Amino acid sequence: MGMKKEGLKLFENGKRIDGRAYDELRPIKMEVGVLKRADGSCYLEWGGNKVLAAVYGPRECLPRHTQDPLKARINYRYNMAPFSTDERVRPGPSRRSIEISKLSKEALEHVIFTEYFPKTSIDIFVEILQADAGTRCAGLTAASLALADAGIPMKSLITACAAGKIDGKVVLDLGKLEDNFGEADLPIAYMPRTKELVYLQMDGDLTKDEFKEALRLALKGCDEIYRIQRDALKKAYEGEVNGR
Amino acid sequence: MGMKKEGLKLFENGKRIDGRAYDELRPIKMEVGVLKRADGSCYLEWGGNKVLAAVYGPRECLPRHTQDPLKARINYRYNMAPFSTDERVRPGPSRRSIEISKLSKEALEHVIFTEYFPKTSIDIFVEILQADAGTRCAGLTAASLALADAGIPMKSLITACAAGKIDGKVVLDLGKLEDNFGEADLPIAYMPRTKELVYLQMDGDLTKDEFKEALRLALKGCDEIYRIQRDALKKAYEGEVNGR
Amino acid sequence: MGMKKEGLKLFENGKRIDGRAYDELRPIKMEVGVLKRADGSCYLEWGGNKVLAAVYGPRECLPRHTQDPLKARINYRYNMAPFSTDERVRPGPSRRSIEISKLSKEALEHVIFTEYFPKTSIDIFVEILQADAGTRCAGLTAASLALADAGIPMKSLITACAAGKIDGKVVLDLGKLEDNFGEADLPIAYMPRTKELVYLQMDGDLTKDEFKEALRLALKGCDEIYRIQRDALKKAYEGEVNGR
Amino acid sequence: MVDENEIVWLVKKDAVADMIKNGKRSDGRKAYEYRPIEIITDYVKRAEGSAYIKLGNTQILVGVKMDVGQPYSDSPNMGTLITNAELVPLASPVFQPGPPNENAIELARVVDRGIRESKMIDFEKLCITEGEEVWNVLIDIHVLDFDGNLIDAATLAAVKALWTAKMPRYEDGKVIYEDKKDSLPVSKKPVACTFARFGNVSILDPSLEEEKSMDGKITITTTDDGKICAVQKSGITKISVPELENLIDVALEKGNEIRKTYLG
Amino acid sequence: MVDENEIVWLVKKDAVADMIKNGKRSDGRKAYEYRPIEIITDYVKRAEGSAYIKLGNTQILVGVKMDVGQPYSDSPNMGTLITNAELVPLASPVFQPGPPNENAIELARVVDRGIRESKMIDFEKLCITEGEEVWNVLIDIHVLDFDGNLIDAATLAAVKALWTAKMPRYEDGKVIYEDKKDSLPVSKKPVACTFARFGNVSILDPSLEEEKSMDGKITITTTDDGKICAVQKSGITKISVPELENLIDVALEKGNEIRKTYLG
Amino acid sequence: MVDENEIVWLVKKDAVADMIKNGKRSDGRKAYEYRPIEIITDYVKRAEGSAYIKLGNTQILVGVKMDVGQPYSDSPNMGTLITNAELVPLASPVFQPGPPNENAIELARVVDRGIRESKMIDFEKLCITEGEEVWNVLIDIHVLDFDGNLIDAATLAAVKALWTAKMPRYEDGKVIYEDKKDSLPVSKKPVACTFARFGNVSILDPSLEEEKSMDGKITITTTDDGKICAVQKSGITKISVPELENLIDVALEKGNEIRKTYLG
Repeated sequence: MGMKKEGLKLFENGKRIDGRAYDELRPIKMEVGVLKRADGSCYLEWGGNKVLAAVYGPRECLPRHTQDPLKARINYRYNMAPFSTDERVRPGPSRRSIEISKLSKEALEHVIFTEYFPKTSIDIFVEILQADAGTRCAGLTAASLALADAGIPMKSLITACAAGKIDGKVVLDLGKLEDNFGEADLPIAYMPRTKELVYLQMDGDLTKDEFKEALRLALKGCDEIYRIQRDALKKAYEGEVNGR
Repeated sequence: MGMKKEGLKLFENGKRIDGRAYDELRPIKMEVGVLKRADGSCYLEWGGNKVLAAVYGPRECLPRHTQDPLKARINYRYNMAPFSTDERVRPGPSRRSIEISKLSKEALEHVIFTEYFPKTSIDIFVEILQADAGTRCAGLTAASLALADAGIPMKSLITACAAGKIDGKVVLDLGKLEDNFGEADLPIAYMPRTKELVYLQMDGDLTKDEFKEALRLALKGCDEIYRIQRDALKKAYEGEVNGR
Repeated sequence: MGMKKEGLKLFENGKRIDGRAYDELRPIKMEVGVLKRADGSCYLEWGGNKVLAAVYGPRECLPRHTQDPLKARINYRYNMAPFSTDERVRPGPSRRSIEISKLSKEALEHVIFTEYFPKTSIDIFVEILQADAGTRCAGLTAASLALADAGIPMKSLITACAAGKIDGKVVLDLGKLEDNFGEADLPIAYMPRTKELVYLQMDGDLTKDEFKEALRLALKGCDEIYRIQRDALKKAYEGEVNGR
Repeated sequence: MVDENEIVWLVKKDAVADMIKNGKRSDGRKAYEYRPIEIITDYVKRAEGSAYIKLGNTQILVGVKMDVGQPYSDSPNMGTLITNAELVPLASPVFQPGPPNENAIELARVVDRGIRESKMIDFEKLCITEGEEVWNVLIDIHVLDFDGNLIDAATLAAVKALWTAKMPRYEDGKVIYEDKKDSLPVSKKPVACTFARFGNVSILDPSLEEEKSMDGKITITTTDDGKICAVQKSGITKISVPELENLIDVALEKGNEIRKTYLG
Repeated sequence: MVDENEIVWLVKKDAVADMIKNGKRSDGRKAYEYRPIEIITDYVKRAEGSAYIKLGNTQILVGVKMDVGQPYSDSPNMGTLITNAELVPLASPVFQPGPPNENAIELARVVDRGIRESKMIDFEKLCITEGEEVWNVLIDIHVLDFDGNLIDAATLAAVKALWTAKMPRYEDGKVIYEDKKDSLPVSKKPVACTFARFGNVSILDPSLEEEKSMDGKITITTTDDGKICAVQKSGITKISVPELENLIDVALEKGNEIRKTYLG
Repeated sequence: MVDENEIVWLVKKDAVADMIKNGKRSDGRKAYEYRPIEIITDYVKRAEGSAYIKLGNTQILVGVKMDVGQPYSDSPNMGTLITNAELVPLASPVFQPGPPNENAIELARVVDRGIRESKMIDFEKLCITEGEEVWNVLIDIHVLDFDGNLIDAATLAAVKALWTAKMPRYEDGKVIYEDKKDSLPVSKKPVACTFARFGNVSILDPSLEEEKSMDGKITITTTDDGKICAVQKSGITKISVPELENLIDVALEKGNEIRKTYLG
């Protein structure tokens, strides 16, 4: 948020800079089971984002003193590949990636039946191979599918999406330019059935009404993405049934 | 030690740059029991120094392989808050703070009855919130009171003070300017009853006679500070008795 | 490899820049048992290289979870002293030293009877005190003698030496200038009896025939160095017998 | 191993949660009531600005330091802001020495976001020479005694420290810390309100005891002009849209109270 | 403790090794046969060059980034090359988060050496102002799925990424990543061939199963003009001179095949 | 767990201490007697100065390197000094690889303080261009065999290395290490004397066996002109003022002897 844009129009004649309507998502596709070594995996493209999620576990939690005797320990590592952005990303965790990992882990911990697997860890790794805006939502959406692919029992899938504000207008799913020069960003994740939020952040500058409108749009985005998630799982399941 | 001062007079007409006599301490005040979470604590102001000391323990020493089966392990962490000096201090231990912590720990280990608490650790944390000169002595003096406040049995309190040399004159308790441009500094800590030294460092340039004079002054300073320490404990004890 | 040399002749009139013939080693000397604390040690000079190797073990492998229940764990730490080169070397492992340590460890693991000492570690430390070219070969040659000095049972000693290419000519044992401006370097280590290679790296630019010639020269160098190794051990053994 | 202490704790945790779900807090506060607040500014003279805050038994010292450095290449005419939090082991038996862990990082980032996104600092006025030299503002959050709700306390102290800070002089490539005069170019007063979540019940300003029993928490930072500038959900909790909208109303109202009383 | 799993594994390991010593591979390949290879270039748009490779079930993404910095003082008129490998824990149950370990470092250095020593990059053409500004080429090897023989796959992908990379523009002290046009100054196509060793038997392109059973391995990197530019023995194996010379012949031949098929 | 070895060790420790309290040392030395000393200068040619020292069975190599950098802002016309000690695991079974621990840091700092506070180096003469370029002097203490009393041995070797060092040439922004000629601007010869403490008994130059049994130690560094430039108490010991004054007398006397014999 907050860079000066000097004359750049992000919203003009009812259209956004990439031609989308205010409530339109970027193109999204997902595929599960793309990695051989991982217990579950998902590849996701969302606009210019390319994201890979893998799940290992439940497996013995090591070192032992980190085990929880009553439930599985969830680890989540959001990581940007060095070549995923214009300026090369230094390998290793940053303050930003540590925060995203913490909040994403907590969102998933809410839906995983961790009490079924005491003393184990369930390790979720998300690699951002190419970054547009919205990588935390893309990562969490992919991670949720990778968990399903790994057969980890969950109360619910999780679906994530953001809304934001550009040129004073609340819109769905900010792209990279919109994110750089926009006025607000509201990434959320929800549980599709109850529409309760399990991930929630916001930064920028929103009135209460704008906030409500942004929430409404983000939830609408989640609804669409949830359909794509179900289709990806269905496709994988059919593949499996057909002996692929 | 050793910065060039170019014309600055540190000692003139029997007075120091802040108006003190050669054998005069800066104003000192102390209060124990200032923190809720710690087992013992002390807040100390000494000239421009503001120091907070906390004690946790005896508590189980972790990780286990660091336990001593015959006595308590003493840990001491001297730390400068980032905003405690003009140039911001980078968080985390420096070579200087590691050395001060080691020597301070050893001074306290001499007086704590560590053999009463095998397999435990007694953890002493000293935060320099605002630094003038003499923070290691201020920290050790406060730590000693925090230990008493925590009820840790000790052979003796410890009292620390420094003497130094400015403009060729041996004086008590250097201030910041005096420390920057002075010629020697001799921080010590002693056990009040026996006047034996348990902390001792010196750097600078002293003849044997100057060294003896500096020692004498530092011991005199310790005597005064010891009185203030006792008053602070007495006040806290009375408070306790009166049900504060 | 690969620096531009601009007019510098490395090989002229059948002689190299330091006067050596193409198949001539730099002067080498070795002495074992030079350190008191280590279980085995060796000091080696090779041209301008000064190298010290020490062996500790077999000793309990700590932390315990790193123990191998079936054999000894071999550790090898190649380290350059900060003052060993013109530009001061930053203390601590570099990517280069980590790679050299790994390959050297594997070479020695091939000859040590590790299965005799389960759950232990055998720790080999190599300090490059002064670096000319060829420090990895010098270190490995010295380490092999230090192991013998420590009485660690081995299938075979190991002897290391390099050949290289300068001004299009394949030569033995590159010196510093030759290494900086040369065209290829082939460090190897062998087991003297079978002449099988246990260490092998190459970088540069060699035709197949040049590669064969370089191998032949390096093996010849190893033969000479092996004689010096045996003499050093003999001398130490005689010293011991004579009660030194 | 589930040891006895842990079982005792699980029982206690449930008791605290049950009480709160029944509308009661162990210290008698109402659901949306802050503990007593005490603030001392200019606590540390070497800092350009500083504020000590006591919120219930939570004690924090925030210092603002300034130095001069290069701007980021994508904002060559703007000063910079870095916010750092140290959970030093003096403040709690569970804080460990070492680099900031995920909790310290989250604390620093939520405080930073509230300040940055409120646009309370006019970063363009912190430019000395475009593309070359700008002022860096460094906020350090030093927790002294940890009794819950660090985010609200640290945000309030940081905003107070920024409002009372004095800039050092910059001359001949050197920062003259001995000579501080001008105020920082600040407007706005962002206030963070943190709600602990127990099931579907929310309470403002959780104490440590409450934080140990809660599912998670939600922080909403608002500004003087009735806007929301930062939100953060943390911990293993969910929230419905109506309840979130309710908390926003509370945060806007409580934010105004805090602003009037402590940032007036 | 030697647990049961370990004993099972030791038995399996011996079985794999015995089979290979008898001239058979579990996936039916010949001794000197590569698994199927699939390459996609320009996989990542933000990188100056990139190549995704699938070698059997091993998947790697290599990205080439460029920026501008100072040259080394002993080669003031040359650009620089840095090669880094991350064995991210997504790619294998045994990879750990954290800084590169000795295996990741060796991987990066062997790939780097093959590229550097082949002289495929004309570093003099990457000089902008002698002694002051040169292009840095940064190769990042990002392993996605680990099923053996990372060196050959990463070298091939890195060479492909360098050949297809486009340099950004450099103007007024800034790299303009939005505008990439010129190719890198590259010639030559180094190819790495890695042989796993089982006793005195060598097989090309080991799978993970084979790597877990092998004694060690030998990598030979060759160039178009029939030269050898890098060799590396790794693991606890020995080799005789005649067998090494044999592997060099194989590497030269296989290198030409790979070059023709994938780098043509 | 108190294992058997530990009990054996505690018994032995007491025996050593008892003997020393009775005025005897296991190697027959007098209380204030050094072990034999052997020094070789210019041991390492790549260093600007170096000295190998053997003190009893303690062996240390000290190297002095120089390069050019920026001065500190509070002393723009002075060169700088950095002293570093590495307790490499080659030198003792108890030294661990890794960054310097508190013992290595204390060793480096006590040696540094002795050299710095004696004013033996004229830092103003190490200024090249005020405020911009000055010489950095880097002293590296590399312990090779650890048999006690590192401080005295390292100080002596460091002073010797500084006195025999030759400065490289500096030309066109480059340090020419191939061409060294001028001596460093040094005067004075600080000498450190370390006394091990057993109860109220002090002995000079403790061996490793003695260090393992001692309560603590006191180092006193003196200069040619009979002054004291550094003192450090280390370990869990106390000392009375009269005993301290006695040790200062011994240190002044022994310092002169060492200076005459080894720094003459």
